[in-house]
Amino acid sequence: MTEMAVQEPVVRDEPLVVGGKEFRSRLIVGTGKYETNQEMVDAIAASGAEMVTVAVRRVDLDRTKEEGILYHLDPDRIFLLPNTAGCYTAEDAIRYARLGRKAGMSEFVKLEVIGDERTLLPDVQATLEAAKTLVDEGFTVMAYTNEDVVTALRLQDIGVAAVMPLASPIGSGLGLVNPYYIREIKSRLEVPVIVDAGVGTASDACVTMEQGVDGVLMNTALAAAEKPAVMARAMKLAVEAGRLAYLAGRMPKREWAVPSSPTEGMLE
Amino acid sequence: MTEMAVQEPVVRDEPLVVGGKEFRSRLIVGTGKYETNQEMVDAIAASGAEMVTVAVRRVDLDRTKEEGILYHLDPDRIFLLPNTAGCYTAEDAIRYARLGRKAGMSEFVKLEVIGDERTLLPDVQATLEAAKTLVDEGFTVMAYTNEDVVTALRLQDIGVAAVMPLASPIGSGLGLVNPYYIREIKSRLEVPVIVDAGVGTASDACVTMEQGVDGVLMNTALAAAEKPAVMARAMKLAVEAGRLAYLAGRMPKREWAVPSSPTEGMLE
Amino acid sequence: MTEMAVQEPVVRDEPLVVGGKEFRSRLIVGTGKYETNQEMVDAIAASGAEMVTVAVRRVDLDRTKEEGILYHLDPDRIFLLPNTAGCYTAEDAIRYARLGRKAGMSEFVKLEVIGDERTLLPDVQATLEAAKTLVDEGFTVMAYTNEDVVTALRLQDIGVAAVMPLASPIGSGLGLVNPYYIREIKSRLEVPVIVDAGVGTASDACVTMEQGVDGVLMNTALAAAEKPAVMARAMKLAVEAGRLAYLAGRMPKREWAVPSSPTEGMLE
Amino acid sequence: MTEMAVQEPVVRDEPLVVGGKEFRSRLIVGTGKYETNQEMVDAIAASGAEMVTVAVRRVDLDRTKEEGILYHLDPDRIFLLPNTAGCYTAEDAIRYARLGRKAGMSEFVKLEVIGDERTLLPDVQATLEAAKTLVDEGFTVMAYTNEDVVTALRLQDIGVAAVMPLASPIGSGLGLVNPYYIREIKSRLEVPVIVDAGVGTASDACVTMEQGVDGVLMNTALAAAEKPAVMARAMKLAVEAGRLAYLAGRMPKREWAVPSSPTEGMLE
Amino acid sequence: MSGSGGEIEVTVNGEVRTIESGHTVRSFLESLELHPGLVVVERNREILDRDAYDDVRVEAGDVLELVHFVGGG
Amino acid sequence: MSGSGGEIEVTVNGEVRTIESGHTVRSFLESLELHPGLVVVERNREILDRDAYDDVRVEAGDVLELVHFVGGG
Amino acid sequence: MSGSGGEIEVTVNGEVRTIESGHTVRSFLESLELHPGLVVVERNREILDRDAYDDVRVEAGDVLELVHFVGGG
Amino acid sequence: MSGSGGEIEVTVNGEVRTIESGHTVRSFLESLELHPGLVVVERNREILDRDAYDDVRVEAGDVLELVHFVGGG
Repeated sequence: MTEMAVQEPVVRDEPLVVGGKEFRSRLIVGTGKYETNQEMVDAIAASGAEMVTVAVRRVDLDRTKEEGILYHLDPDRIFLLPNTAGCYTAEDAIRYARLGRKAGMSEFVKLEVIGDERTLLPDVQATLEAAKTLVDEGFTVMAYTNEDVVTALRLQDIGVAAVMPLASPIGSGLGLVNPYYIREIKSRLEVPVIVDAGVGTASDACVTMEQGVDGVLMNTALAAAEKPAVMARAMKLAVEAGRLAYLAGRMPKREWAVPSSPTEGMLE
Repeated sequence: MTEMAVQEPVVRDEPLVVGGKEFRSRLIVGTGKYETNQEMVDAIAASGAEMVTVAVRRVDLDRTKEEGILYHLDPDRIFLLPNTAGCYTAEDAIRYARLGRKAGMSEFVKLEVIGDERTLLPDVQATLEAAKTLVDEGFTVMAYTNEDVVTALRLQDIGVAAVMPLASPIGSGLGLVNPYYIREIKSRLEVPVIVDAGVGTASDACVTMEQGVDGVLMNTALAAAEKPAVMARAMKLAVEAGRLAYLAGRMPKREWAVPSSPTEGMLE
Repeated sequence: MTEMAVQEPVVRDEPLVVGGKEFRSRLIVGTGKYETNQEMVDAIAASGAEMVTVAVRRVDLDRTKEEGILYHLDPDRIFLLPNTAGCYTAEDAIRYARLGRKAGMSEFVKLEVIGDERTLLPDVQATLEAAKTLVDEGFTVMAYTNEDVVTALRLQDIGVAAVMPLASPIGSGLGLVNPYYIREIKSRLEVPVIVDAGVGTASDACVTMEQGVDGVLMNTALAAAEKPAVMARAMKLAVEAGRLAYLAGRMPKREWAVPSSPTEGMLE
Repeated sequence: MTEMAVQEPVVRDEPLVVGGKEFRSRLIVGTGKYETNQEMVDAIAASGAEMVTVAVRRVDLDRTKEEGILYHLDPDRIFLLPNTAGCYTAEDAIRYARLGRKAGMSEFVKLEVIGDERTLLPDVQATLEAAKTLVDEGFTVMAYTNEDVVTALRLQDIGVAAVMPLASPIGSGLGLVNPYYIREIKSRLEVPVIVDAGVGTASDACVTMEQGVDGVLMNTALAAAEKPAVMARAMKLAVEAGRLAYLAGRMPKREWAVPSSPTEGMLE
Repeated sequence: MSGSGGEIEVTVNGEVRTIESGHTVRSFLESLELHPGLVVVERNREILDRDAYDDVRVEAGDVLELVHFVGGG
Repeated sequence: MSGSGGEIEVTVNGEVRTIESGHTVRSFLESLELHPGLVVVERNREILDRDAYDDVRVEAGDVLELVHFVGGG
Repeated sequence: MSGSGGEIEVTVNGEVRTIESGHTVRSFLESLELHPGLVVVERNREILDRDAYDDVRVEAGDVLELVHFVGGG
Repeated sequence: MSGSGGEIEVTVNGEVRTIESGHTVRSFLESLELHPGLVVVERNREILDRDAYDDVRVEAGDVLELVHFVGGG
């Protein structure tokens, strides 16, 4: 009865493949809102993430010894995914995507076009419009969207590399509010479905992966935890747990009990 | 930015201590209902559990080459916890506990006194009565009970080594139905609280551990999964994830969104 | 197409019968914690309740013109149900029950024996003990208990007139936390099951009645609402709605859509 | 203590006003999928609805004694709301809306443009496009949409008379899956918000109204109930209950208990 | 493609029918036992006003859609 | 420990009171401005019937509990 | 009710069996091909210590329960 | 609106600055202590290739956006 004996069946899972690129980890993390860069670096390491999102912003001219994110992350070890966070029009998002491509080393972009400042929910029409242009320009588009399967299917038709529906609003930590919609999107699409935003704690990430989706992206859940690195490790394990539980095939639910010990062989 | 740098803060957690005995794993698994012994052995190994429950039953005289559980589990590597499953009176439970002690190598017993055949919910009065006798006889009693904090406190007063409230009925797979009660029990007791029964999939185990309890016990969730060993590994990770998330301190929930990327430094 | 035509099938429901006494309303309300007596009187009237609970307490000797509850409620129109609230032992509960019987006009008593001050959860052992004595003394016992079906069945065996499991802790307003347990209790008992405590708003009362129980008892949900009388009317309607929905037999749930309009006869 | 005394505060609520037309009932029901016309007529009467939806379809030329819906509903007593159910393009929806206007007696139309056959979720882009045209043509548009507040705000900007987000997919009976989104839509819009589709039983309608929305529309929950007329009455009461509970202001939720009876005045 | 003699061909609700020529919309509806007050007529993609039912004639080759309200949600 | 002269000491609802001797339960309740019909009297742990209020006298050292219904859930 | 000649009747795990007389518990277990180290014996409601298996004899009328660990939750 | 003498005015990240004339993009970045390898330059709404930093000169009236990666989700 050695651990070896069982390693094999347990670990068998395909890698996450987005735009032809393989990732062993199904967890993608953001790099925003950490109190210190050290906290961010430790959290990313603990999370085991191979892809992290970054934003494109103006250099701060007033600060000497400017510290951009690239001073802290090694692009050879961590794949940088530029986002278009903060954009409210297709035009802006396209502009930021092009700047990100120039700053980075790939065609990848996480497309976000926000439609409402209070909820940060996407403007799906502008997102579809921007996605079309960016796909035509050769970008590998990973598109943030809402839980609407109709929009998700259109994004796939346009040719995005991944569809990224939210679990709940960005930074809310409300978790997976509508598993039905997420399952529906996953069952209807061929491109990877990566749930983006809303995860608040490990069980949120675990139950999200149990829906069969291909990955999860989060930022605030790590950065706003009391101990980011510890939560990051929790998320790494939770994503793996949820993925394996999905692959394992859960037991059926019953509204009555079934004994775990034999009912025969009792004494008299 | 090396993995080393973060290992330390991440892995710091005390072991689970029950009746003076230390366990590194907070997951306890049952050994019942597997289709084959190999499946059971693989699942236990994949789960990383250090303690497993076993039942006491009559030897089957008609089968030659009788195969008891001890033919498959090495008591030097796996701690065997005899249970009193199937007992409906304090007297029966005490009888089975004594037989279990003689068969095993320790004073440990998982006390179960069932009060209803359909739900397998405990008879709390008989459980209290049996617990009292067994504690007096020097047993290390781990008591299966319902979500009632009043009963849980009495079991502690009697001197049980661990209180084991259920998440939902045995074999139901309904998960943690009442987190409030479980949190309340944990916050009021000093002895370890190990949630027993009802967990159906990894996220159930994860969210249960996030309540701050000391461990989880399950059987059907593994044995009745399509791939028991894979689910067992998922549960190992989920329990660790839930524990770390609890220790990490989750972000607050909000009913509005908060951006993860800076709102300053946007282009004009 | 007149309202008449449909009145009949709609309103057919048996009355609630407890201890041989008939009540048309399945809503029972408490009389505690109102800011003014007028507020209480209005709320009771709006609730349509025919039975209200009252507590037994010492007369306040220092106040002249003492105002007991009987100055405000007409026992000929509202049935008064004395409770044993605040009792932590069987002996106390029995003493209060006897005083209540003398003060009132009936053998009815709402038996409460509290086991924990923080959660106000019942001490089920003391409740069973007190119930036995009171039933022997000829009381019509309506017993407050937890969600445990084992205890509920014992209370029925002892001969109580109604079993009153809680939806969630007294005054918490958390609603029906465990519908499964409540449905189980209802399906197993012959005496009326009246859910007591925990209801916070109308939908809580509605979903509770939809489980098939015979009635609901509440106090804080009315007294602590911003407008008690308005909430009381909401509760009256919600209890009736939940009861009728239960009798009507709800549609099945589906994880896919089904059109409400014909798919044939579309234009070309 | 007379019922009169409290009637007033209890019943005070404004009527539902859509496109300048007043409705006392906040429940709108569909007329599809009933087994018999009598069942439909009885259910509508029991529901107290003043507005019902109807579909526009070809006359069946092969049936003599054709029975259209108008043989059973009196337009003087029930307001008929033509829908564009079954349309998958803006053009089709506009065509059906025009036919409905000609067939009916008003400018009202319930605009539906479906984007996916399996979920019957709306095509929000086509819905916005059709809404624009119909508003320009003077229609009073009540627009079926998803839970996206961004789309809801655009529909309001276009000039629809009411926004009708779904609780869950048409005919699913899953109830209010995402109360957060519905509350958000209600809090952001000025035009009436009427939740359309997904309600399965009375408590679903009640909890939906408790979010503060202006009304609820349902069809399958009545037509597919075992006893449609009884469920219709349940829904009438549930909608009123939810509305009043919203107006009453519910008690706060607490994770601990608060006694309903005085803690002073206990005996010694 | 009008019918020979006193007959014409029209498309009604998707099916081609041969009917007597000379019908007004109203007389045609009545020939189908349909109550003009409850049926809306779309003729060659154009919706007719009810008070035009007496004047408008059914012509050969017309594509007619006869619709009404049915139960729907 | 009865009071000197025409007075006695009794315990009423937990507090020791000095009252005139010779009271029946009813007269004692009335002296407290309490409506006998709305108050239940427990005397030395024994609940009294209402119709005994006229006969039973309040004795020195009696422990009386005077209770009634108040608002409760 | 011991068996005639060299045989006795005992109840083992609920069923009456006729066995040769003279067995110790250990020899009896071995006659059943049971490993004494893995089986616990309850004799007439009394649990035996393993090191007593050699001394204790199986008597006529004994009620024996032979139990061991099986899979359970 | 070029600066008098050896100076010109340019808009950098939204603010008008007076700088010496004659700068290439690279020398300008270095004058700001910015690492050319980590900064992307958008000049008059056109993104520059890094290998053009030596050739392209900063002209009077240029609108420059100097951006880089920062932490974001």
